[in-house]
Amino acid sequence: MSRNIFRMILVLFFSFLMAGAVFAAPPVKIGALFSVTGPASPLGEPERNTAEMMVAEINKAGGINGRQLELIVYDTQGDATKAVQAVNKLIKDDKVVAIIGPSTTGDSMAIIPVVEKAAIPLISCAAGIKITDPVKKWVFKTAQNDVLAVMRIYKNLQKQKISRVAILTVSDGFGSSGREQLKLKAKEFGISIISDETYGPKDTDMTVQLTKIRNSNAQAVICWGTNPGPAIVARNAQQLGIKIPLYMSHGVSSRKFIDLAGDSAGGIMLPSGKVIVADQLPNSDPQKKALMSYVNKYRARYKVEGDHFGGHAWDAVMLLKNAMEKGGFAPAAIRDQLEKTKKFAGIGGTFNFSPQDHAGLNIDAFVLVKVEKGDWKLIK
Amino acid sequence: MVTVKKRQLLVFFVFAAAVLLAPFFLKGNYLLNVLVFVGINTMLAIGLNLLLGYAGQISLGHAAFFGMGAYISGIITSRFPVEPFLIIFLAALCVGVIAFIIGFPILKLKGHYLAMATLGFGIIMYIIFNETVDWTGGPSGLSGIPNLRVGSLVFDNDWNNYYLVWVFTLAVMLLSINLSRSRIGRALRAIHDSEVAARVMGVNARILKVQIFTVSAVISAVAGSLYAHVMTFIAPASFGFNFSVELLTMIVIGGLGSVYGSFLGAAILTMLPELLRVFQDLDIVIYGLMLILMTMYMPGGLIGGMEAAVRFALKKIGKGENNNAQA
Amino acid sequence: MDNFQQLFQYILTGLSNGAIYALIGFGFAIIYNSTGIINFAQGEFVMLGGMLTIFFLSVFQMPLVPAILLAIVVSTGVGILFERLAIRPLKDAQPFSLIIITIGASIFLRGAAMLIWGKDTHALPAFSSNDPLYIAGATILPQHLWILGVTVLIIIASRIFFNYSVVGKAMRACSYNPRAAGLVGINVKSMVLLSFALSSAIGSLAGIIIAPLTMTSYDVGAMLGLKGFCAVIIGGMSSGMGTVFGGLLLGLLESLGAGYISASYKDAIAFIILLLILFIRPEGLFGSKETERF
Amino acid sequence: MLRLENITQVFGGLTALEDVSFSVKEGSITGVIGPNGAGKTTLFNIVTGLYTQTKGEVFLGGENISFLNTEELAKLGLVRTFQNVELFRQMTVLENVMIGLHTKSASGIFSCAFKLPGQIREEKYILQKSREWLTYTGITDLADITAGNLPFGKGRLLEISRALAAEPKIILMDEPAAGLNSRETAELASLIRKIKESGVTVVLVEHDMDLVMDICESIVVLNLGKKLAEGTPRQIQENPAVISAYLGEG
Repeated sequence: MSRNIFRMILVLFFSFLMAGAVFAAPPVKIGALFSVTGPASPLGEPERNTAEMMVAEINKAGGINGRQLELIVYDTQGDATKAVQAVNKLIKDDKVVAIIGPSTTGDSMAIIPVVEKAAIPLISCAAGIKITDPVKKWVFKTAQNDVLAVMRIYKNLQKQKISRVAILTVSDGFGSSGREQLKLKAKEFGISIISDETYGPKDTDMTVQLTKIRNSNAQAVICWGTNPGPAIVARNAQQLGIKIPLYMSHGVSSRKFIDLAGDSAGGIMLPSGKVIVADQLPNSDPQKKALMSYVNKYRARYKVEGDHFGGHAWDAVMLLKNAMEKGGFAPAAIRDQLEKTKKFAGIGGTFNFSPQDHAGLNIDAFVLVKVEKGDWKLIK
Repeated sequence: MVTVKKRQLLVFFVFAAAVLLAPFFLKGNYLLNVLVFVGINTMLAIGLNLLLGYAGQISLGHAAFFGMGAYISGIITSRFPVEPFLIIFLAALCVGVIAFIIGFPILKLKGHYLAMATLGFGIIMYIIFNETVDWTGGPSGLSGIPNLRVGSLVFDNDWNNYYLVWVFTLAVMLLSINLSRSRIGRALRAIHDSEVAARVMGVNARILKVQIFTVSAVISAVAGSLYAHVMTFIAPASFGFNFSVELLTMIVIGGLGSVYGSFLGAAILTMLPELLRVFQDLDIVIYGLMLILMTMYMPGGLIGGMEAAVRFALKKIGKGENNNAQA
Repeated sequence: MDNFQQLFQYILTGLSNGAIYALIGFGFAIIYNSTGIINFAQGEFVMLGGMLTIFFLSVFQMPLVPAILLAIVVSTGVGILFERLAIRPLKDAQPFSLIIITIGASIFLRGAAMLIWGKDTHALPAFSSNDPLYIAGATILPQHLWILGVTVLIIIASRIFFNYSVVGKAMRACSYNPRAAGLVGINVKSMVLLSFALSSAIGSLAGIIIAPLTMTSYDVGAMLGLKGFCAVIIGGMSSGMGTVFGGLLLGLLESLGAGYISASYKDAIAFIILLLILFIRPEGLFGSKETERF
Repeated sequence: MLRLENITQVFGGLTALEDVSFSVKEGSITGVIGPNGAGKTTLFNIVTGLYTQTKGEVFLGGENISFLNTEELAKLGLVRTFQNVELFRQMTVLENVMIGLHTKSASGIFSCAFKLPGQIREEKYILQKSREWLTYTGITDLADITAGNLPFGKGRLLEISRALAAEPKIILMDEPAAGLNSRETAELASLIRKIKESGVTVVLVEHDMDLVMDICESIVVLNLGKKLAEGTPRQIQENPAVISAYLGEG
């Protein structure tokens, strides 16, 4: 009871402050950590671009409750040490009220102890399930848990009565997390993994692994990685004449994959955020509006297609915006508001946070898409 | 000679005092956190400098020893309740034994071949960190490493960690300065200049190189162990070839064969992202250019350049003091 | 499918990858043999070849062949610049300064490529058709034949060059004894320059012909460079044919290792072989033993 | 003191030394001479353990040292100097001589790093002894100069001082007079005599015939890898085979 009163006073205080000094108020600082360079740069770059775009847009529209935002972006280079240094600077030097990013699960895990201790809300853009499982007080995430993608594929396999699969995962954070979930969930869907192969993130030829898989009597192949590996896998599979269905992960759900894989991409299926098939969605889809706006704005500003990685940053910024509009700019208030977020239709899905769930998405966050005639096709 | 010794001691005590007092001026500042990492990197740079700067033996795989220290510490303490601090010595011991064994075949090689062999070793260790998922947590890292503690004192904030790391770093610095000023230090430099002549004078170059390689690996392992407990999270990306090159850059920029140079290089490179933030993605280019230009035009590193400047200034003033300030 | 077919596929894959390593390794060997330098930036020329070709293809809309030729010319120019600006000014350089400088150059080139062309991966169209060829049940792409063909061609050309042309012989003389070579009137400096030019040209050519298969991006050079390096060490620095055998052997061992032991440790296998060779026979499997000089 | 028996060295297909035997008397100065390519330096490299001979054995004071390492030989009291002067160029003159005392001290890495009392005592001893040796060869005033900056002649002296600091029983000098002017050569001659008088056996390879004839008590002549002659300076000067070898060389 007293807490509520306190919060009300706080809110009143802030609104008073802002009403009184719209022009004098310094901008609210938001921190962002993305791996703009380094091996995870295909994730970090669109994320940074999106975040910058969104903040600029919010400011242009008059800021939040009259206050401008200031986005401070640091590059983690995908290195835990640099991430920790950067997050410390954000918190202690820049005195940000909330942080979005990092791009990778590793970087997120590295900075979680720091933000937890400093009591600053963090909205991670990485997919690893362990970021919010178990739930940590100050940590939220926008990237769909990879387990949801796994379930989406497995459901489709079930429907086609396929039970023997081969998996081929990249040996980096993304792939190893996917591999773990693939193995974990297999039994639940009555699927047996009869071949478990990996490849290195810089490998340039996967024929050997695929030859092994071809000889393994599997009914489908699931490949888990980010560009360019899966494109090479697609080409090698075509070269080897592998006829069984090939599934990829949401790690390659961008235009780039089709460009790289060329005609060997045809027929490949993958779970994806809805962003790449935004225009094929029915108008009734709650996310459609957000998706179309993101896709159009991103293309207009950066001259390339936005992808779902950028979408994670979009969601993070918008979630923050909503929380700040409702609760003001104090870190604790932002956190509390974030946790109350319900039915927020973003790019990655419709978020419903709760004290028990800081990931907020369910399997509907993913759709299954197929490559047809050099473009994505939504499978219903 | 005596005065040189005394002056060295004085320099070290002034440095140590500055290090130990610094936190009082930086309370609550994020720089304190950066300085924790400067300490760890200084230790690593000194370790590599003993090998490269003194004995003249290159290593492109030193991040592996750092990683081994970190993983031994991290894996054991996150699974078993081990006596704190004991784990640091355990990690150092394990890595020391391994370094000693592989040191014999590796240090038989010279120059480019040595560089390649150490690089190969580093990559193999990186692959092991990455692929033994059940132990190391694989590419997404190992979390839940406990902080070190003594009684009720837990090293879980910048202030405590700063002192934890810097006590070790200062100890390593002092021991290295001692070593460099001893018969062993001279013998190492002799091997650097002319291995044949050193052997003719009775220096057992083979054993000595392996010994200093081991010492260097042990220092790296201690740094790794501290790093694991400070971070409470480790991932293979921090121990790859890139980091080995970063260490090399530290001592090239700071000063080969100089303890304070190691510190200077570590400090600069640790804070480099800060300094280069204005340039955004440009930092990798600047980093490469720095490596080339420093090697070409300032082989003594910044410390060498500063010493030369001081000597020049002293000469100008007319003191003309003879010094061979090589610490 | 039977086990023999599987084995045959591994061998075919191994050999075609091995040819790539050999070609890259060849660039290392040329510089090493005329200067004693191991150029850690060699992999970046492989990257430059691929990226430049794509750049000329997409930005200037050039046809494939002129784009390739121009890419080789530009990369060679970069190699020459590198030698003139960073290697030649050094006098009495110790091995580790050269190692550091070439590492610095590799970081610099990679960074510059990232700034200029961005971080995306690109694929070059295949030179000829993309339909796999079947050999005894195993498959291979026409591009693999291109790689094998170019490798063989380069070997033959370099044999002729080093054994029969005056300039080639002069380069070899420099590698044996630069001072003596200088005394008999060979311009050692231009030979060093030439070796950098040649090796960057071969490196970029390698980068171009593999780009349709492996794709290319600003950071593709590092690992390929290292593999090429393993190939030369295994085969022996001093022997041209040794490099080729070294590359093929490495490719084979890698693909058999990935096939029968573990794909996760494929790269580890390459480097363990590297270490073993360095420990047991540092002159390489096919190299001749040099007398150690004091 | 030093005895070589049937030393043969083959490099690839090339025989550098063939069946060379001779011995050096304790406390003597012995010269090894011969035209270029006669195998003199190779012989030194074999004796000092830098090369391993294809065949034959080397004895030092009755002990077979054929397969001992260079550094072990230094401990036994066998040191050498080099034709091209191998100094530790980045170290000071004093430090160079201090390296000479490496075999006279024993502190390991551990006691050096922790400055144990034994090490401090040893360090004092090394410093004091090194200064004495600089005085002995007369280059005390150069003590703090970096060795790489020394003029050639002084470098030669430093190399000898460093070798002497190891308190050897026998010292092998590879062309000590090469590159010296006549005054320096004369000084060198008297230094070598002084060394001999202190009880150290000296073996030198030298081209300067005047010097060799002046100071050596016994001379070994090598030609094309074989021993051509052995004897006192007078005997050698009168040996027809030696004369023809030298004349034949022009």
